[in-house]
Amino acid sequence: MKSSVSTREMRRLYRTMVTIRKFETLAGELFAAGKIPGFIHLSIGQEASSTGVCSVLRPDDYIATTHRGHGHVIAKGGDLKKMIAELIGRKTGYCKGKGGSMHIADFSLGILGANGVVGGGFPIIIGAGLSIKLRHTDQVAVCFFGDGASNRGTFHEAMNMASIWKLPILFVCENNCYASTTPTAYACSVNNIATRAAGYNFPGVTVDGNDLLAVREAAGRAVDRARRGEGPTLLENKTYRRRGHFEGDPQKYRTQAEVAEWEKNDPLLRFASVLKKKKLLTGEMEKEIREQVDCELKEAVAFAEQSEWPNPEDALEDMFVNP
Amino acid sequence: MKSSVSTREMRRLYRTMVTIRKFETLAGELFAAGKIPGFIHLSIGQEASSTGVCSVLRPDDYIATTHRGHGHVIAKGGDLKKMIAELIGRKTGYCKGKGGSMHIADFSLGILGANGVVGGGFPIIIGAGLSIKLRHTDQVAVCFFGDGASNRGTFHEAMNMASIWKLPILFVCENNCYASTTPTAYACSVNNIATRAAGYNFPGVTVDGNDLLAVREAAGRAVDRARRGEGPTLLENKTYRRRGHFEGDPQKYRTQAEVAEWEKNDPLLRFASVLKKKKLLTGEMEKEIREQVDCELKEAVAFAEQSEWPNPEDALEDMFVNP
Amino acid sequence: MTERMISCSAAICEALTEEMARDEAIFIIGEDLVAHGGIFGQFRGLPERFPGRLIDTPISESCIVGAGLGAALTGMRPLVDMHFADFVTCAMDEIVNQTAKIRYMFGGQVKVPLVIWAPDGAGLSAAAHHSQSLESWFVHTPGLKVVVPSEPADVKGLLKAAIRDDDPVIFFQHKKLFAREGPVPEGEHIVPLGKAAVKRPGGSVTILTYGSGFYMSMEAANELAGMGIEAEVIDLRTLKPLDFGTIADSIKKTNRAVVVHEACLSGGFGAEVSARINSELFDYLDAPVLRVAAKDVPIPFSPRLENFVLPKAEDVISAVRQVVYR
Amino acid sequence: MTERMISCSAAICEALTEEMARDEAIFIIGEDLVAHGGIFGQFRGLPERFPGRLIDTPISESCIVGAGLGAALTGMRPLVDMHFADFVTCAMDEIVNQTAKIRYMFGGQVKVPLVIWAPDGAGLSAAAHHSQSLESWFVHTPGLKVVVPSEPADVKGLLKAAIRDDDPVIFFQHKKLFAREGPVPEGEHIVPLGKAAVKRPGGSVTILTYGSGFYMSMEAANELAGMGIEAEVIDLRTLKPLDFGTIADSIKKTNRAVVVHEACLSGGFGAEVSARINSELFDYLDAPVLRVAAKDVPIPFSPRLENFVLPKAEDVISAVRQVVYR
Ligand SMILES: Cc1ncc(C[n+]2csc(CCOP(=O)(O)OP(=O)(O)O)c2C)c(N)n1
Ligand SMILES: Cc1ncc(C[n+]2csc(CCOP(=O)(O)OP(=O)(O)O)c2C)c(N)n1
Ligand SMILES: [Mg+2]
Ligand SMILES: [Mg+2]
Repeated sequence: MKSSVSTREMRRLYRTMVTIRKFETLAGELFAAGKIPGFIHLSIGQEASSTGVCSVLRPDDYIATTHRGHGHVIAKGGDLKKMIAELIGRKTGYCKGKGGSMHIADFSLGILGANGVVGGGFPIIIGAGLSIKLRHTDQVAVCFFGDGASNRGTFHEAMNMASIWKLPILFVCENNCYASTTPTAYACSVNNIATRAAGYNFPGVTVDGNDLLAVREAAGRAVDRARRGEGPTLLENKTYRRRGHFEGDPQKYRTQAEVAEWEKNDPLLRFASVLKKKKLLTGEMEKEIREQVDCELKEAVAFAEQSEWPNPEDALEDMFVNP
Repeated sequence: MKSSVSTREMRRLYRTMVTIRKFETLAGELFAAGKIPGFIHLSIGQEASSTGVCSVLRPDDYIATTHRGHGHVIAKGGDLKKMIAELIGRKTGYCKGKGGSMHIADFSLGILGANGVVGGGFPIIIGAGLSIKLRHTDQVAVCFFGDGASNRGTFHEAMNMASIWKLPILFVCENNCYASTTPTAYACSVNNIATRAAGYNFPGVTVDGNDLLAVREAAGRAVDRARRGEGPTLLENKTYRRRGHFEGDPQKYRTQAEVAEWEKNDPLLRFASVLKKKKLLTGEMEKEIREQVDCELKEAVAFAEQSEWPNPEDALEDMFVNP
Repeated sequence: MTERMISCSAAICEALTEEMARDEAIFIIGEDLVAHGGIFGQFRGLPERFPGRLIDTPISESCIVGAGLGAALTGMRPLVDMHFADFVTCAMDEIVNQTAKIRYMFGGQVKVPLVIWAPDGAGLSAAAHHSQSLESWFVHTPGLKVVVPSEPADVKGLLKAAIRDDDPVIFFQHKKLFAREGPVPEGEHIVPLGKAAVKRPGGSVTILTYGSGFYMSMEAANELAGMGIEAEVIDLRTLKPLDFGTIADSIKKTNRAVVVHEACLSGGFGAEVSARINSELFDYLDAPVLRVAAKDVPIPFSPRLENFVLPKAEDVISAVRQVVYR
Repeated sequence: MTERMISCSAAICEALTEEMARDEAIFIIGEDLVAHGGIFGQFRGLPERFPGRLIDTPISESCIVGAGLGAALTGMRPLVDMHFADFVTCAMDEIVNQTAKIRYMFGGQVKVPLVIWAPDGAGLSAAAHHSQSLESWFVHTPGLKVVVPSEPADVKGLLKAAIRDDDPVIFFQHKKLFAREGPVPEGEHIVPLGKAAVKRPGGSVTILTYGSGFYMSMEAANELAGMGIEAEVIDLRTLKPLDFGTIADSIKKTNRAVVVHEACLSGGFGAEVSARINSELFDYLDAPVLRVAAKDVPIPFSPRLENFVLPKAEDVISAVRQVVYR
């Protein structure tokens, strides 16, 4: 993976970030309008992490994601139509309406699934990494997780196993300062979660998670290392969750000033300004990208809303291959 | 806790080690003679760890121990009679015959129990530590565990929690080179398990676990720290399991030469020679200690063997305080 | 005692306020308790009223339960909040191999006054990881008491009893019922563990239920009354120890029974109830014991699917009509 | 096919040798497999025969199951060794919330060809943490198939079927039965999942059992025959999906049934079997369905206590005599 990025690629990255931002904003609106049942967790403010990491992956690489996983799915190439359809519970959704926001997967894209269990992805990614090794391919497996998840026992078991078997795994911690209402500084014994790699004898790297190119570069190095068979890396992207933990979160655990402060550190604005400085993005282009994305999302919503609901009896299907 | 040790205390320490060694040897013999049902795990070769750590504890301090826990129980003041009676399944045993070797506890001595689940002690010790804090006492809680246990998720959760709440806990890893058939060097991603403390922001210390005074000193410092409210320590005692994992273990995973090598590094011989050099122990005294211990153990066996078996219906008792 | 209409949430708070004021050894531990009074607001007001006695934790379920257990073994009386009942899976060893077995395994040396409080149940489109009803596993775990209240008064009375009990209690509460109101006595109101309640007398059939099943059973019973079928609705409240006496008295009168719960059918608690009725009351039965339960699939997300999977009053009605042969 | 007398352990090995030779995607993962061929020697010879395909792990049960699951999702066909069934508690989330639900939750996108192999059962004075029989929990977990063989031929045939199955199977084998011998066909011998076997025909009563319960049931049946009571012994073998057809055929003939298992009574699989019989075959029953099971306590250590807690042939005999009213 070269860290130099072509102009086209640069714009593609920006477009991905815009897509995620707009998707999440739309999801928030659909939720507020009562169109999305259950609860949803948005990743607004964290787009550089999902986009940067997935930008260095191949289609046949694996990712495991979380309850806050829309961005990862989009960055790995997920189909917006199927995503929205799933969010609103239609038969044409990724999981035929059985999963919802917290359970989206696309095995054809190597997306091994979002997870309703915090830290639930660690054990699964070990299996994916081991399978790559046993099948002698040069795929890579990425596990996204939050700062909160880094305190679950599964984190530790996975780090140790990945290390002793030198599995081609990239552990990506999206440290967004909170786990639900709980500040990372309270619940986590170290300032930088990447420090924990020291307990497993492989590299741990902390980067500015709102800096797309920094994330991309660090992820690129880790993925190269993994592909070369040199084992895992723990990458910590320092970022911030700008929306509530879930839509509707009263957020008494933080001030509006804190949120406003982080709004200034917006990963999209930051990358756009880099691009503009390098003259790779003009106001015109930006407008075009935004319009294209809006259009795509509009189509996706139209597709989803026109899709049929699952039949009640469909609930009995998809249990077993051989019932 | 002063690290200087009085003459009497020195001899007491030696006596404890002898007691553990002889108790374990006897247990092996009773097992071979078919008198102990089930399976037992002996700690021969690891006496400096149990003795050294418990020597700095007060009667009201807590310990959680493991499947290989006889030594810890003895060092914390356990009653040999009740131990043997439990091992051979009698009503007068510590647990009325319900527990056996793997489940000995003495709550009056702060022994919160051995555990059949590897890593099962970590969560419990957190509760003990938290309770100390909530009750504002200056007790300390010690969790003994093996190198193998250090790879369980519970290790990680406990280390993090102990750190963020600065709990008065001493985590004692008895790194005896194997977890059952599995070499530590294979299963554990770091050479020194104490390294892992770095991931939790508190001290990790590795000592020669067959050097009684080294263990005692390191444990003493950690316990003082904990009592002062400065939080946990991870202490790794490097030692060796000289017997099979369980009695009857075919031990194909190691050579006799390796075992023989470690026999030279015997913690009892080493401490005896220190004492002799300092003229604190004579051959005469040593003989006396051995005879005393033999006598005590003989009495314990007699007590146990003369004790009645539990009645079958006793199996229905001790379930609930309020059935 | 004065009764007022309050919600299940308010009943939790009232029980805990009274108990925590009474006994300093009680504390509450779990994720996200302080900022919002628990994720369902179920502990609202308590963090302010009892500073330092609600303890937020990292996301470390094994050690959350362990923290409660170890504290219970050393003189405290903790209540552990599981956040969602689904996450008992992340602390199963601590619940099953440690909490449940410690007293017995160690020959009765120690008591374990621990309450594990777990919000369970479906109906909120929360999908497969946030909707389960897992009480049956714990009925099959010797050493635990299992409580599943439905109405606010029982929530208060059983929670107080559970907290005062010296044995470990796992206490499930349906998360869709937090806002449900009912009359609740003020002050010292204790519902003893192990006692079922006949909540609607009737002579035609016995409906045995608990938790959310209670409400669908009452709805069904009211409708059945219109058909001249008088169902006796028994709210079991405590599943272990089970008040089989109350069950037997009713069935000896009605000679037929339907068991209703939200957990999925196979291996659910309805099986245990049915099996005991069969073996102990066979001669009194004029009809098979039927079970009304969720279908044997994980809980799906989309409302239509979820609704199809969950049991409903109409299922209770049709089961009852089958056993009364009408 | 030639049959020879071999042990349950040898049957495991034979099944795995044949399957691993046939399909490169199969591997075995767990603690302490290589040095001694598993802690019960159950995989003896396999590490040498299939180098690199038995993988020793750290003591990390969550990730051991996860390693199997993630590999199953990405093209492999793993068998995970749980070491002792008691430690499913340390991987309960991976088994219940992940393995069992993934196919369904994701709308059938993926198959999960994973076998979770777990040695269970008591009788060896191994005490409360090494003696449990936990199959009932998994029957109550939609998404899993549950297999509990007794005789060596079934061990071989069911293990081969489980490995070839594209769905997750949890496979319990009683650790006291590893040395038990029986006739086993050489080569391709498959016992399909979901089929019970009538192992002893009889007209007086139906005994429904599995695992270690099978042996006590046969012992009881032989003794009962001496009293002129001919028990039909059905080895259920697969608990989920359950072969209710075979159960029904037998009960329609005998009109009475006893369910026998080693797991403790309350909430055990016997409850499910009894409840289904009650609801579906009520009119055929001439006597209550009785359950023979362990008492509701953790397994105690001392042999006399353990022996008292576990069910025995004499308990089966007395239950049968009760239902045949003799
Ligand atoms: C095992 C488990 N415990 C608790 C929860 C409830 N829960 C869902 S998200 C969340 C916070 C997760 O924090 P983090 O890992 O930092 O991810 P973030 O939400 O910040 O992206 C919690 C506690 C859960 N889903 N799973
Ligand atoms: C959770 C769990 N997994 C596996 C086992 C089986 N087992 C018992 S002891 C042991 C090895 C433990 O190794 P270590 O922690 O190093 O302690 P040691 O035996 O060396 O003292 C294993 C795998 C168990 N008891 N509990
Ligand atoms: Mg976070
Ligand atoms: Mg060890």
